[in-house]
Parts: sequence; structure tokens; C-alpha cells
Amino acid sequence: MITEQVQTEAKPVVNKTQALVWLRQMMLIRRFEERAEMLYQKGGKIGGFFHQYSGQEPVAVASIGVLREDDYVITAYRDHGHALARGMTARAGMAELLGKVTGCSKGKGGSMHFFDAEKGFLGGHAIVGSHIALAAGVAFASKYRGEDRVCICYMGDGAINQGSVHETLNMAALWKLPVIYVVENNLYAMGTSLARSSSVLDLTVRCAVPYGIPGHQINGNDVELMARTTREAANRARAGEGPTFIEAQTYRYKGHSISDPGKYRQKEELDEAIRHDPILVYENILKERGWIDQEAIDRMREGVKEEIEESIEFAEASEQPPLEALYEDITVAPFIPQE
Amino acid sequence: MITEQVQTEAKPVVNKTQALVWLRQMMLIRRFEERAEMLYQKGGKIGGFFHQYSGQEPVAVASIGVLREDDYVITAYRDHGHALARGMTARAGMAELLGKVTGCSKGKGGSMHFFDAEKGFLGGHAIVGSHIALAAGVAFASKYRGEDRVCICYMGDGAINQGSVHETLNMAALWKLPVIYVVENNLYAMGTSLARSSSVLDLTVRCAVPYGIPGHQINGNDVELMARTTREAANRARAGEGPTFIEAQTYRYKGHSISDPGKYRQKEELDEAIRHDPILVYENILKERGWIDQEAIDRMREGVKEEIEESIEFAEASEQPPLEALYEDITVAPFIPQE
Amino acid sequence: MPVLTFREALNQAMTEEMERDDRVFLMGEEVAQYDGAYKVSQGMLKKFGPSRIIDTPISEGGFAGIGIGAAMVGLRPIVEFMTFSFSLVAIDQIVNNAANMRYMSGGQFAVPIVFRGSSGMAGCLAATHSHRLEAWYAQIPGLTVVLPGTPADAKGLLKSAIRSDDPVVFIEHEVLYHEKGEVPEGEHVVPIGKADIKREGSDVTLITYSRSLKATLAAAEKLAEEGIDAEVVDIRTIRPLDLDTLLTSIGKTHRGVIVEEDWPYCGLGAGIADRITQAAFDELDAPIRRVAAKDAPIPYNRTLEASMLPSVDRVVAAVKDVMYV
Amino acid sequence: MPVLTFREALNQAMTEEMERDDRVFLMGEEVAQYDGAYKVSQGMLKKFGPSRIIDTPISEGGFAGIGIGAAMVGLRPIVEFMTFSFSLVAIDQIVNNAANMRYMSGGQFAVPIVFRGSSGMAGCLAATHSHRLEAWYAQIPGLTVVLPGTPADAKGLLKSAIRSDDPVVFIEHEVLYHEKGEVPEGEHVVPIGKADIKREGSDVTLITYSRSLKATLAAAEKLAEEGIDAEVVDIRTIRPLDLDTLLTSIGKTHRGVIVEEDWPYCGLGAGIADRITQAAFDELDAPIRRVAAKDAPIPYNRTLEASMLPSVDRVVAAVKDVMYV
Ligand SMILES: Cc1ncc(C[n+]2csc(CCOP(=O)(O)OP(=O)(O)O)c2C)c(N)n1
Ligand SMILES: Cc1ncc(C[n+]2csc(CCOP(=O)(O)OP(=O)(O)O)c2C)c(N)n1
Ligand SMILES: [Mg+2]
Ligand SMILES: [Mg+2]
Repeated sequence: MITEQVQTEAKPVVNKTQALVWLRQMMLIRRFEERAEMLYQKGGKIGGFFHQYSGQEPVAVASIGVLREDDYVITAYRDHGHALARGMTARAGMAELLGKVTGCSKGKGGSMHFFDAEKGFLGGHAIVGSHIALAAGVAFASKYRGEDRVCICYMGDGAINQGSVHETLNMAALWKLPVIYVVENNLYAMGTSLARSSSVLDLTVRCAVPYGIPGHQINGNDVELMARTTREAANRARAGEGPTFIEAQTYRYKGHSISDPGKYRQKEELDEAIRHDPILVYENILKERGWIDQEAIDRMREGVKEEIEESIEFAEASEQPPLEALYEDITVAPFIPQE
Repeated sequence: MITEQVQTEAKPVVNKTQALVWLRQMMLIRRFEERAEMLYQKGGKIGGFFHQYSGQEPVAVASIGVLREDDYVITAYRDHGHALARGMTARAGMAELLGKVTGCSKGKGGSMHFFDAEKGFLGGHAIVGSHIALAAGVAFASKYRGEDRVCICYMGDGAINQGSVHETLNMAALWKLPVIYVVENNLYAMGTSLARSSSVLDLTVRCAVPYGIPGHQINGNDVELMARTTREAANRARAGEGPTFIEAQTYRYKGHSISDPGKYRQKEELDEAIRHDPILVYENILKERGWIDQEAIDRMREGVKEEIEESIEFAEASEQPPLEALYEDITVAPFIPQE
Repeated sequence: MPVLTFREALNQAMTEEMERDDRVFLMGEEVAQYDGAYKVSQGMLKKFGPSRIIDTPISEGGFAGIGIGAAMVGLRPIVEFMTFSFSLVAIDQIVNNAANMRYMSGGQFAVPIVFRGSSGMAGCLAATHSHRLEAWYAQIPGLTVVLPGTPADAKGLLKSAIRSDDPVVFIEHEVLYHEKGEVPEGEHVVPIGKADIKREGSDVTLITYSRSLKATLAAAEKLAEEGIDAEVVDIRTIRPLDLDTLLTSIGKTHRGVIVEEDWPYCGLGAGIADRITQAAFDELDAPIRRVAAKDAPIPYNRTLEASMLPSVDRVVAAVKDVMYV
Repeated sequence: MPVLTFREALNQAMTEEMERDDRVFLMGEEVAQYDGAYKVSQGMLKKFGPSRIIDTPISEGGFAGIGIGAAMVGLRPIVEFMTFSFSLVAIDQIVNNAANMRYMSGGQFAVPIVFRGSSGMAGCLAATHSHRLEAWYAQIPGLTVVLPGTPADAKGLLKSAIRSDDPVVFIEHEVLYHEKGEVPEGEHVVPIGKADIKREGSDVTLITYSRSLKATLAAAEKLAEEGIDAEVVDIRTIRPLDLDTLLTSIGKTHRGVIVEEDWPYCGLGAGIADRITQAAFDELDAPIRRVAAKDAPIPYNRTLEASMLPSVDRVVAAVKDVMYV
């Protein structure tokens, strides 16, 4: 696969403070999932489907990192990374995984349905492709109100085969909606490799060309390239020039979900990816720039660990929703069960 | 709109016998609908939605005309032309419009749901976009059996905005299915012009490029160009090389359906199209070639008129389905009403 | 009081609400330049302009989702389906995104949207174009489902639907669009969740909605000639169902017949008959009968189609059945 | 008799039918190289090769339609939905194309296809991934709808479904996949449209299907301890419904409780309760009660989810209610 090769270190698009925030966010996401996986496997405290973002952290962190606080973010079920990158607390995320009232969705959504209205984080959506149109609607609202807020929307490489994605891309282009679509191309949709699901491998040809919108095929694990590309797209959107499509090439370390051993891929493929782990790569870049040293990195990692442990304690100590909660949050109007 | 300009007369792709058959078929379709329209308007004998094909005849006639008898044809609700071009009798079509048991669908389908299994005519489908996948399935069956039969599938320019079209094009390309997709671009979907419904006007960019399949944007009203392009596509499909996409530019003379006065378009646009009426154009071409003269044309037209009048008599004289027919043809197994 | 058609009443409701609240907009196929496939939005483009009256491509799944997304961040979309038969390609959006969003987000996001359009057997449209999906939508917690039967209710309920903070499935009937009736001017708001007794009576309760109201009222007149005094309850909102009004009527008459255009098995009538029977078994002198569409796909042929519909005769026969006369 | 899991029984049915008839093929997401998301098709790619066991992109609407098209010209596709929740994006194909095709074509085209996959609440999958769509599909004339509850029925009914000349919606349950039971080898074909009395009894009729069979049988045992002798009818096919068997049982017990995982309003239980009540009102000593899921979207939280399900206690309570004890 041909990838636009731009070295992050060539021209930093970010200042030191921001860079360190991003590094820490990536670590936080990684650690959040490592620990959550243990809770899932051991205590059976987490249930349902559980999809890890490990390996893909730069995509969410660097793209959300260049957006404004009043912009909107929406994604699919593999949503822990985007939520934390957007500033959801590890507490709220961990408590949600444990199904607690203090969870980001009060224990009603679970891993696949993280929400944080205050942060403009519009979910976690588990029906493949179904949130692509929602993103366009959010962007529509921004334009309708004459605002310059943008919406960024993430999906997988498998999701582009849902028809509603194409219905939406057409309308987003036709109406010049301020939306940024990011396909996180991690080469697999469950066990199906891209070559077996898409008749054309360059996803900009599938999703940008047919709608006459700019398409970028980039290394999504290159933190600052991801940031720069997103910033351009956001500027474009704010200027009323419409949507942008970004194919962010990346790789997931884990199986599709916790129950998937991921046997369909070669061990070398995974090893190779881990050798270029984007967190380590970014650590080295920042070290070379003199923005951080190993000691500070270790301290940062310790801080992250503590934060995650604290979030687990918080989640464990939180209450289960009461049984009456079953009928709450269904409608804004008083809900009358039809039984 | 840029159109590949190939003159039909430059190099005939058809022999005289075939050309005269096509001319007559176009006349038959035109006359069939003229008379059916009268029956709809006056006697109220025809009900429901009724979409005319007038002005688009070359697309169906010339493409179906180059297929084999054992190939398959499927289309949308604007289906009279395709059915007649495929050899459905005017009787069966007219009787269907009148809801009679002798109709091509026993009076259960109506104008939008013409079927003729014997002729490999798989309908008449009224949910926009829904038959695109069926066509791929038919082609899939052909390939599965190791046959070289192809399926041709027609849709409107508005239909390409249904997501399942894109799901299907991807799979058809991925699996190299022997299917030919023809978009009859008559510039409008009901009252919505192409420019208001599609972000890109070249429909091969919407439907061929993203799936890596050949796309032809042609003047579909050029009888022999339409034939030649389809023949190439069919050869390709039979050779196992997969689908082809054809954007056939054409024009409908009538409103979207019988209840649509078509006010959204300029009178000049329509006048201009009628001035280049494809039936007259083809008559002239054949005259120039010395394949027919005016007298023979007049005779042909008279024959067509008689055939249509006879079909009306047949339809009128036919029986209404008995009330019990309501519960027939629902399932192959004996149907047990769940009441 | 002004006499309006059903379509004019709907138009008035939308127009008034759009004047009242600039978060409200209308989106759908042919709603703008064409003035609506059934002319429900006639004149609205002219009045509100293309930023609020929006023509879409034929992409129901896509624009239903766009509406939901816009509603999540505070707009109040009215999404028109040319007919509800076409909502089948958008139903995942309605069920999973509109209905579930508030719950899945733990109450953080509301989806104040109205999905509206015609439904039912409109005359020789055959199997794909004649769906009645009321029972499907009624089943879904999170949705409000409304089916008005008169112009006045059409206006008053649509205004309520637009003001609702929850997703509303608002199902019209093509055959009703030209029906006329008195419609109060201005602030006429009919509450969601309240049935309406369209005719009082004491012998039997006829329960109906939407287009079937007409045949039901006609049947009631015919029954009156025969000395049977039927009460006609127009349920209007089917989720939440106004069970109280139904039970009060049944408590009086002890007999009920449901008249509907839906299919008989697992249709709305079955859903309602079940709830009444659960709640008032001991009050019933006969089972709740249903006069529903026949259990077959919808045929094109006019006579066959007519034979499927609840007719006055079928209603009368069902009433006699439950009255054991 | 060999003891198999539910998933093995399904696998055996497909394998045997594919050996018997080369028109049969399996298509869906992850059915081939991954051996099935729930391993139902384990080993089938190896056995039948990629031309008959076909992995698809995530395009349910598209590949459902491809299956229907292939069936129209004589193949016999098995289309797997990873779960039936995802059939919502393909439902237009199932309802308009699979179910209506024969009718609209005046009997010219049959659609011998099986749509199969898991359904229901499989444990903390939350609102979008826990749909039970049986009532929706049951409503549609043209479809056959099957929901087996045991490994033996899974095998025998799936074989019938594959041999059927009509479209069959074959709904499994994820929670059942690992359940074990005796399954006859080879030609074990269970007829479509026949309910099965899984336990004979004389005091009350418990009507159920799919996963709920287990809780129902357990409740019957508990009731037996209290001297109440419950008959358990596993309906298995919900369209066409084996009303005769239900009525015979009700004619004996005069009391019925339906146990289901569907939502209560306009759900399958309501549809069945209505049909029994219509047919046997005078036989009933109490209304048919339903023990259904609660009327709410499905929550993630395990305890809340469990509170929605029909439990042994809820069944026992409902039986006591209809027995007035
Ligand atoms: C409509 C629908 N079909 C199928 C699924 C099951 N499913 C969930 S995730 C997934 C794979 C998606 O792959 P991709 O889009 O590449 O995203 P990734 O998991 O790689 O992030 C599938 C098939 C679903 N949730 N929704
Ligand atoms: C899913 C769906 N949405 C809407 C409609 C209503 N409808 C029928 S035809 C049509 C316009 C189609 O235009 P086009 O595809 O260009 O075909 P043409 O009528 O020009 O032949 C519309 C909107 C429908 N039948 N199905
Ligand atoms: Mg992927
Ligand atoms: Mg068109």
C-alpha cells in the first residue's frame, strides 16, 4: 500500500506542551485498555463486546487534538481511544465498562456506547456504518446555525461497505457540510482483510473521488501528519468548503474483539507493527527534539498508571444502577411502559 | 455534459433484419404507452403508479437486442419498455395494466411489476435501488453454475443514491460477476435534477471508478452505440472479467409518472429532445442506409397500431382474477392465512 | 371554523411550528421545489427558503440519519418519507439511533425529530408500496407513534409531535390527504397519548385509527339503524396507548371490535386486543374481534385490493358476532 | 443418539444439505475463513471450498439481495446474518423482495432462501445488538419464520428450511449455541409449521420458543413441586403458527401463559395470545398471560438486562395468576 511519506520530525505542527499532552493521552488509552482487558478476563466484571484500540492511538489523539472544544466527535464501537482523547475521564470510561451509574452512559451503553455530551463526544455506535449519517447531521446543524463548528467522524475500513456511508458522503459533498470523515484502515474488518472486502484498495478512490471531495491517504500512526491533515480538513470545513476524507493507515494490536484470537494474520505482521509502536516512535521523536527525556517519560507513564488504577477503584466503588433505572432515560417525556 | 460522440451510421453494428426489429420494437413501446395512457386517463381502467418510457426506447431495445435468449434482464418500475424489448407480448403487458388474470403478473403486479419468467425478464421493481442486488445475485448464480449467461440491470440516475447500489457494485466487482449495470440518465429523479442529487455529474465517477470496473458514458439514445457498448460489456462478462457500468444518457418525454405535469423542466429542453426523437432519428438512419423506405415505415407503424389495439381488446375481454386469487401465489407451499 | 383538507392541516401545522421555532426544518424527497410528492409541503419552500425546506437525493437511510444527528445537537427536524413503505430502507436509523440514543447515552442526548409521511393502501400500488408499519414502530420503546384520522387531529397532533422532545413516527394516509374537516386556527395542539371518542355509544366499542376511522363511523351509523349503539374510539396515538380510555369504554360496553388496515397476525390490532384482554378479561362478554387487512401481500388488482380492506360490511358483521346477534 | 451442541446441530444440517444438493451455498460475514463469528459454519470452508462458503463485506442489504436474486433463478442460498439485529439494514430486501416476489410475479418466481443467524439478548450487548425481530417477520405473508429451541429441532428444522421452496427466516439464539442435546444422525427432518409438546401437563399451557424454552421447562418443574401440572408447548415455527396444537392444549387446560424474550407490546406473544383468544375465548378461564421482556431498550448493565428477561420466578408467578392461586 502506497503511503504519503512525511516524517513527523521534519516540521513540527505542534508545540511542546501540546505534544506532551498527546503523548500522555496515547499512554492513557493504552493503559486503560490493558487494565480493562484484565478486568474482563479475570473478574468477569466487564461484559459484552469489547474492542481495543491499542496500536491506533495516534489517529484519535492527533486528530481530536487539533480540534476546538466546541467541535463534535463521533465514532464506532472501538471508541475508548476517541473518548479519552476527547477528554472523557478514565473514571467515567472505566465505570461504564463496569456498568455503573457513574459511567459515562450510566451503565446503559457499555464499551461500545461511550457518550459524553459535555465534551461534544456523540458516541460510540455499534451498528457498522450507522453513525456516518449522524455525523453529517451534526455538521448540518452547525451549518444551519451559521456556526463554524466541525464534526469529525471515525469509521473502520470495513464500514465503507455499508451503503448508508455512500448515501451520506454524497449529501455531505452536495451540501458542503463541515464534516471530516476518517477511515481508520487497520487492514481488517474482523477477520476479513481489506483485499477481500474492497474491490479497490485505495480508499480515497472509494470514498473521496466519487463525491468530488479531497481525499488523503496517509500514515495515521504518524502523529503530526495525522494532526496536520486533520487541521487542513477542519480549516476547509470551517471555511464552508465542505467535507474531507482521510484514509488513516494504522494497525490494531489485538483481535477484533476480546474473543478474537486474530489467527487470520501473520505473526510477522503484528510483530512488525509492534516494532514501530507509535507511542515509542513519538517518544523518540520528542526526545530527539529535546522536549522530553526518558526520566520524564517514565514519570509520565507512572502517572498514567496511577490515574488508571484510581479509575478502577472509583469504578469498583461506584453503585450499580437501581432496578428502576431500567425505565429511565428512555424518553424525555415521562415514560409509560407499554406492558 | 460531455458525451462520447459516436455516430450510429458510421459503422453499423447490426444487420438489416435486426435493425428493423429494433425499429419496430421502439414503435411498439411508444404506442403501447400512448394507448395505455389514454386508458388510464379516460376509463380509469388502469390504477396505481404508471411511469412512461417514451423517449428512452433505444436504451432498452438496443441493449437487450444484443443479448442472448438465455440471458437475464431486470429493471425498475419504469419497465414497460424493457419488458416489450425482451419479447413480452403487448397482450400480457396490457392485461397486466388492466389487472387481469391474463396479465404478465396475473394482475397482481401492475405497471411497476411486470414479470416474464420464460423470457428471463425478472421484473419490474418499485423500491428504488432494491433490484440492483438482485441482478448481482442472478449473475452470481450464473457464475456459480459455470454458465456464461449475463444479467443486465437498468436503473435511474436517482437510484445511484441508494446505498445498496454501492454495496452491490463493490461485491460485483470483487467477485467478477457477469452483470451489466445501465444507468438511464434522463437527468431527473422525479422533480430533482441530477445536479441537485449527485455531487459529481459524471456517473462513471460515482459508480465505475470506485469499484475499478469499466465505465462508459454514452448517448443511450444512439441505438447502435448503445448496442455496441452493451455487446462489449456482455463479452467481457461472459469471459469472466466481471461487471461493466454504462451511463446511458437519455430523456423522458413525460412527467415522472402519470400524475406529474413535469413543470420543473424548461419547455425548450423537452422540445429539443422531441426534435431529436430517437425513433425518427433511427428511421432516417435506416432510410439513408437504404434498409427501409417511408412506405415500409408507415406500414410498420400501422402494424404496431393494430397489434396494440388487439392487445387492448384482449386485455378488456380477459377475466378479473377471482377473489380467491388473493391467497394464491404467496408461497410455493400451501398457504395458511394467519388471521 | 375554517374547513381544510388533511394535507392543508398538516401544512398549517408545519408552517406554524416553523414560524414559531427556527430550529424546525423539513427535509425529504421532493418536499421543496416540487412542493411535496403529495403536496403536503405546498408553498413552504417559497415561505421558508431552501435552508429550511430541503430536497434530498433518494437516500432515506442517509437523510433519516442526518436528521437524527441534527436532532442530537438541538435542531428539530421533520423528515418526510415520501411513503412509509420507503422507511424500510431507513428503519435501522429509526430503531437503533432515534429510539435508542437517549437510553444508550444514559440520558445525555435527546432526539427531537418527527418522521412523517403517508402509509397504507392508497389504491393499486401493489405489494411494495402499501405497507402499514404501525405495529412495528409501536413495538419500540423510545418512539412515540401517532396516526391521525381527521384534519383537526392531523394539525393538532403534528404540532405536538414537532414540539415533542422525543422521536415521533407520524403516519399519515394518502387516501386521507384530500379529506376535509373543520380545523381550529392557530394554537390548536392535540395532546399525544390521548384517544378521542369520535362517537359515543353504549353497546359495543369500535376501536380504530387513521383511514379506517371513516369506515368505522359509517358502520356505526349503519348499526344505529339496526338499533345497535356503537362507541367509536379513535386511538390517534398508538404509543403510548391511551389504555384508560379504551378500558373505560369497554367497561361500559363489554364488547370491542378493532378496525385497522394492518395485517391480522402480530399487527397493531392484535397488540391492542391483547392489552385490553390482559387488563379487562372479566369485563369482556366476547373476545375483542379484529377487522383487519387480509393475510396476503397487497395485490395490484383493484377488486382484490378492496377485498382486503376493512369495509363497513365487515365491521357490521364483526359487531354482530361479538353481540351474538 | 449422538449428543451435539446447538451450533454443531446447525452445522450438521447445513453440511448434510450441501452434500445432498449442490444448489445450496452459504454466504455471510466471516462464515468462511473465520469459520463463523459464532463458529456455526466451522470447517465448512475446508469441506466445500470458497465457491460455496462465501465471505462477504459488511453489506447486509447487498448480500441479502444477492441471495434473493440467486434464489430467483434456482439456487438455494443460506444467508447468515452475524446477528439478526443487523438484518435491520437488510429488511427491505427480506420484506419487499424475498416475501413479495412470488406474489408480485403472479407465481412465476419462487425465492427458496434461508436467512439465518442469532438473535436476542446475548449478555451485555446493549440496545443495538439485542433485537428480537420475530414479531416483525411473523407479520409478513410470504415468509416462513422458525425459531428452534433445542439442538435436535435446530438440525431438523434447518434441514426443512433449506429444502423449503419459500423464503425462511430462521432465528437462532446466541445463548443456545453451546447447549447440548441428543440429535438424530442423518435424515432428521422436522416439519415446518408443527409445534412440539416438550412436556405434557393438564393444568396450564405454557407456550414458548427459542431460548425461553429452558426457563419455561424449569418453571414447569418448579410448578410440579407445588402440584401444578404444566404443559409446555414449544411452537418452533411462528409463521405459519400451529394453532391447532395450541388450541388442543388450551382446550385441556383452559389457561395459558406465553413465555418470550420479545417486547410486550405488539410482540409475538401478543400476536399469539390474540389468535388463541379469538379462537377459544369461551375455553379460557383466565386471560392468556405473557411473560415477556420489559418495555425498555436493552441496557448494558448485566443486572438490569437480567431483570428484563423472563425468569423462572416470573413464569411461576404468571401461572399462579392465571390459576387464581
Ligand atoms: C451492520 C453491521 N453488520 C455487522 C456488524 C458486526 N461487526 C461489528 S464490527 C465488524 C467489523 C468492522 O470492521 P472495520 O469497519 O474495519 O472496523 P474495525 O473493527 O477494524 O475498527 C463487524 C462485521 C455490525 N456491528 N453491524
Ligand atoms: C426507496 C424509495 N424511495 C423513494 C421512492 C419514490 N420514487 C419512485 S421513482 C423515484 C425517482 C427515481 O428517479 P430515477 O432513479 O432517476 O429514475 P427515473 O424515474 O428517472 O426512471 C422516486 C423518488 C421509491 N420508489 N423507493
Ligand atoms: Mg478495520
Ligand atoms: Mg431519472
